[in-house]
Amino acid sequence: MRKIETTLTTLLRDIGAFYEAKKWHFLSVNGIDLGEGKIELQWIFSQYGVKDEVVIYYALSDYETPVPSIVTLIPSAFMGEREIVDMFGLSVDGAESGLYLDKDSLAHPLRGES
Amino acid sequence: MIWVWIALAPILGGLVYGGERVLRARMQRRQGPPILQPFYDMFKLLDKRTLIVHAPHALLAVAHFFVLWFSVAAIFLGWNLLYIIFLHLFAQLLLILAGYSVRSVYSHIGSNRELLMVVAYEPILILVAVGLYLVSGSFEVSQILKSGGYLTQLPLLFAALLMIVPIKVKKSPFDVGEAHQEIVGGVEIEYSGVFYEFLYMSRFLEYIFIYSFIYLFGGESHWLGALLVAGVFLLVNLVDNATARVRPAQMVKIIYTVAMALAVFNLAGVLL
Amino acid sequence: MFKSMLEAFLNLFRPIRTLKYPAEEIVLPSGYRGLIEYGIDACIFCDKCEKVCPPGAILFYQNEDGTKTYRYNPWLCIYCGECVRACPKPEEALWQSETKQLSALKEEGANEGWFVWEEACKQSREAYATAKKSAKIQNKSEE
Amino acid sequence: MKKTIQIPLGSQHISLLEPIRFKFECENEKIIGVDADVGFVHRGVELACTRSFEFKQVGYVVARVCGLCAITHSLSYTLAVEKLLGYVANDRIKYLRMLMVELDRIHSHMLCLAHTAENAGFEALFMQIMGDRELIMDVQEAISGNRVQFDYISIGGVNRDLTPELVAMIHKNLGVLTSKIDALIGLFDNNWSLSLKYKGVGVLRLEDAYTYNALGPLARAAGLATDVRAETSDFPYEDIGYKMILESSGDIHARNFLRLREIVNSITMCQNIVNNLPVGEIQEKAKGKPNGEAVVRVEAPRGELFYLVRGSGQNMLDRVRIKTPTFSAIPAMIEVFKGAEYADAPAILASFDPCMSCTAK
Repeated sequence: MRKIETTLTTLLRDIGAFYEAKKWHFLSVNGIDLGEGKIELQWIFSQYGVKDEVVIYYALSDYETPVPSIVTLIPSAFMGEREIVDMFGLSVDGAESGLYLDKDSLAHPLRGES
Repeated sequence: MIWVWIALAPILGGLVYGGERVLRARMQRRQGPPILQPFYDMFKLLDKRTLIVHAPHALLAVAHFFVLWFSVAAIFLGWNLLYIIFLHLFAQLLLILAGYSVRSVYSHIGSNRELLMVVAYEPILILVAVGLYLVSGSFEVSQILKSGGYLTQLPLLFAALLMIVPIKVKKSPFDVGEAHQEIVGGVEIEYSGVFYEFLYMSRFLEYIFIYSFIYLFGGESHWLGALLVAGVFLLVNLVDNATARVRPAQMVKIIYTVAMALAVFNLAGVLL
Repeated sequence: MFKSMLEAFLNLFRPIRTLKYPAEEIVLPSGYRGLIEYGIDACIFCDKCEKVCPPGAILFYQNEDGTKTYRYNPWLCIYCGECVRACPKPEEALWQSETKQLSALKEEGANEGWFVWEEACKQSREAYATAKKSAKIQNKSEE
Repeated sequence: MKKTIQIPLGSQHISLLEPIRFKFECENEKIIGVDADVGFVHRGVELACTRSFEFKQVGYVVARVCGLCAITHSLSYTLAVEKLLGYVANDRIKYLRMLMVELDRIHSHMLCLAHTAENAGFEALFMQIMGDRELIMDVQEAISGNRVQFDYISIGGVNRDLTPELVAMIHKNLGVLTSKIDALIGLFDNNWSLSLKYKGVGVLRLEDAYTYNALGPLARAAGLATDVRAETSDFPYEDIGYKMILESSGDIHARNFLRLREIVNSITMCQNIVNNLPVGEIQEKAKGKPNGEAVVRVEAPRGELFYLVRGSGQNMLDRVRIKTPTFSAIPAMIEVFKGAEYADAPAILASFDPCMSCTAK
């Protein structure tokens, strides 16, 4: 497992330079609540045919900052993005809410209790 | 006496249907329902609250049932075979109309498919009638049953008739009209309670209707007719348990290329 | 296709494979994970089973005299056996039998009754703790 | 007038075992647009894992995410926590865990095959496969003591050991199953109506598999060589005769065939495991509290299962991220549906082996 730090502003550039469809398998988008309104966002990749090669791009952010969408680079990322919209109440361009919760639900279950 | 049989026709069909369910269960090594299960189902349906979409929709099901019953009665009474086929077609059209009269997508697709089924099997039924006429010299069922030798003269036509039996009794590979996993029963979907029961019973009548065509091929010998019916019954169930459902377009294609060719070839042979 | 047809025909003469379940009992295999059973004589009331139980199906009621009462909800239990593995005296105090629990009846109060009991257990502990505390304070003040 | 009709498939539909809703935009019966809604059975397992249960209990909680692949869920979680505790299981534990996972794969694949047959309108085949599947269910029940929720794996080992009677039973049932699977391979290849229904239907092309990150049997049937069993070193899969199985055409037939061949491979693996079982303890103490972050990938029957566990040295974990196979397969699924006939949709859907209770967790 390798972890590479990035920021939300440079995310698209970083992943665009890194991702090749025939080499990397995009796993998922993940969010981890760090408490006090902070969140760690992760974009997780694994390599085809290589043992134990998992690469995690992560960025530290808060709940107000909109998250850029990587659907233009990786079309299958929309499911993961819709999930973090629901579970954390983030805003991701182009990702609708309502995957797991109701469309107009105000609850964001995985957000910290603060 | 014949009127008693006509009155009992749905019950007879129900027994055939129940027996078929048992047979199918045994072929799949299941316990299966008791043979009277269709009648238990009917009593259950009677207890249900009746919900209808709109009155014509419900009435069309009732009309479908009675017209079908009438056509089966016509067979029992020994009427003209062509009348019987067109009466049956009329019953089918009532059902298709019922399917189109509601807004459910499944019902519409079901009606589309019923139409395709009618298009597929109706020419074969007519050709069967023509074939029986060519051999016996009459379209009357009572006259047809008085002569014999159909099987020897019309073997390919009989094979063509065999191919459309699964369409009529809604069995694999041609159960496209019902297709539970795709369109959830097709035209039946918007019915409930008593009105569904009419559709349920008309299924029993379909059994009587199509198997009496098989019986006609026995001619004057009742034993041969009964044997044919039993054999076809077993064969249809065996095929049902050995095939998947084909697409509607494929069904029409298969019937038109294979069954139609068999029938026409046979008729040409008889004529020449 | 013809092979499947032959198979279907032969199936007519083979025994059926489905079970007549409600009419006939199912034969459970040996080693079936069944009810958790409790032997009060060997129990040392360490509460370990209560702590590890994932669904919280084992609860101890704290009596005022310091003893505890064991209570077990077979309908909440997931039969994982964690409690037996955690028990310092397995086979004597707590063990897993091979009997199957039947479904709960309404009178048995599998849900509502248990909620009441959960609440009672919680309160009994709090009451016991405060009683102990006040007794301590009293002891101290007496000294 | 509107040219298209909208056909819903689900949320309650005969061809689906679980609640998922597809809305097909159709021209006559040809599908041109798809919309999927998967969140009907969201239960908040991820939240429960971090708020309501201690890390030792979470293994039993995540097993309840799914009934069919319960064992892979508890295995992935247990592996992740063991990584955080710095504990490495001995070979016997590893082998026993692999045995259960492979048995699970066999029965899950058989369920999928049966379900695909049923959705293609072939009831008798459904009954036949489901009946044969009981052989494996019996073995699993005898090993773990329960039929569906095995609760076999716990942190630091497995809960039960194999006895000689069990070994004999495994050999007997797997032997019977091998002949049945051989017959099934012939049937799936030769049956006329099945080939009409399966061959060339629901094709996922290789480029699409790469673009939409297909995984598991779906990707391997399209020719994309990805299998977590070959991409992780948590288990010695090479030692017990694992082979990666690939098909190339990517249609329903290829997916069915791939599953059948994987079953054959899994049977061989199970036999090898039972024959070469190392000696050792089945339960060891894994002490400490989880601290740090660990990722675990396990090949579940439906594809890659991903767990990310983060703890901070306390009894409660900070985050348990579950990424289930079907969740990642949905973009590829939607792509396959476009251009297919509605009449084929149930069979295509079943051939993906979707697991909605996993997806919505």
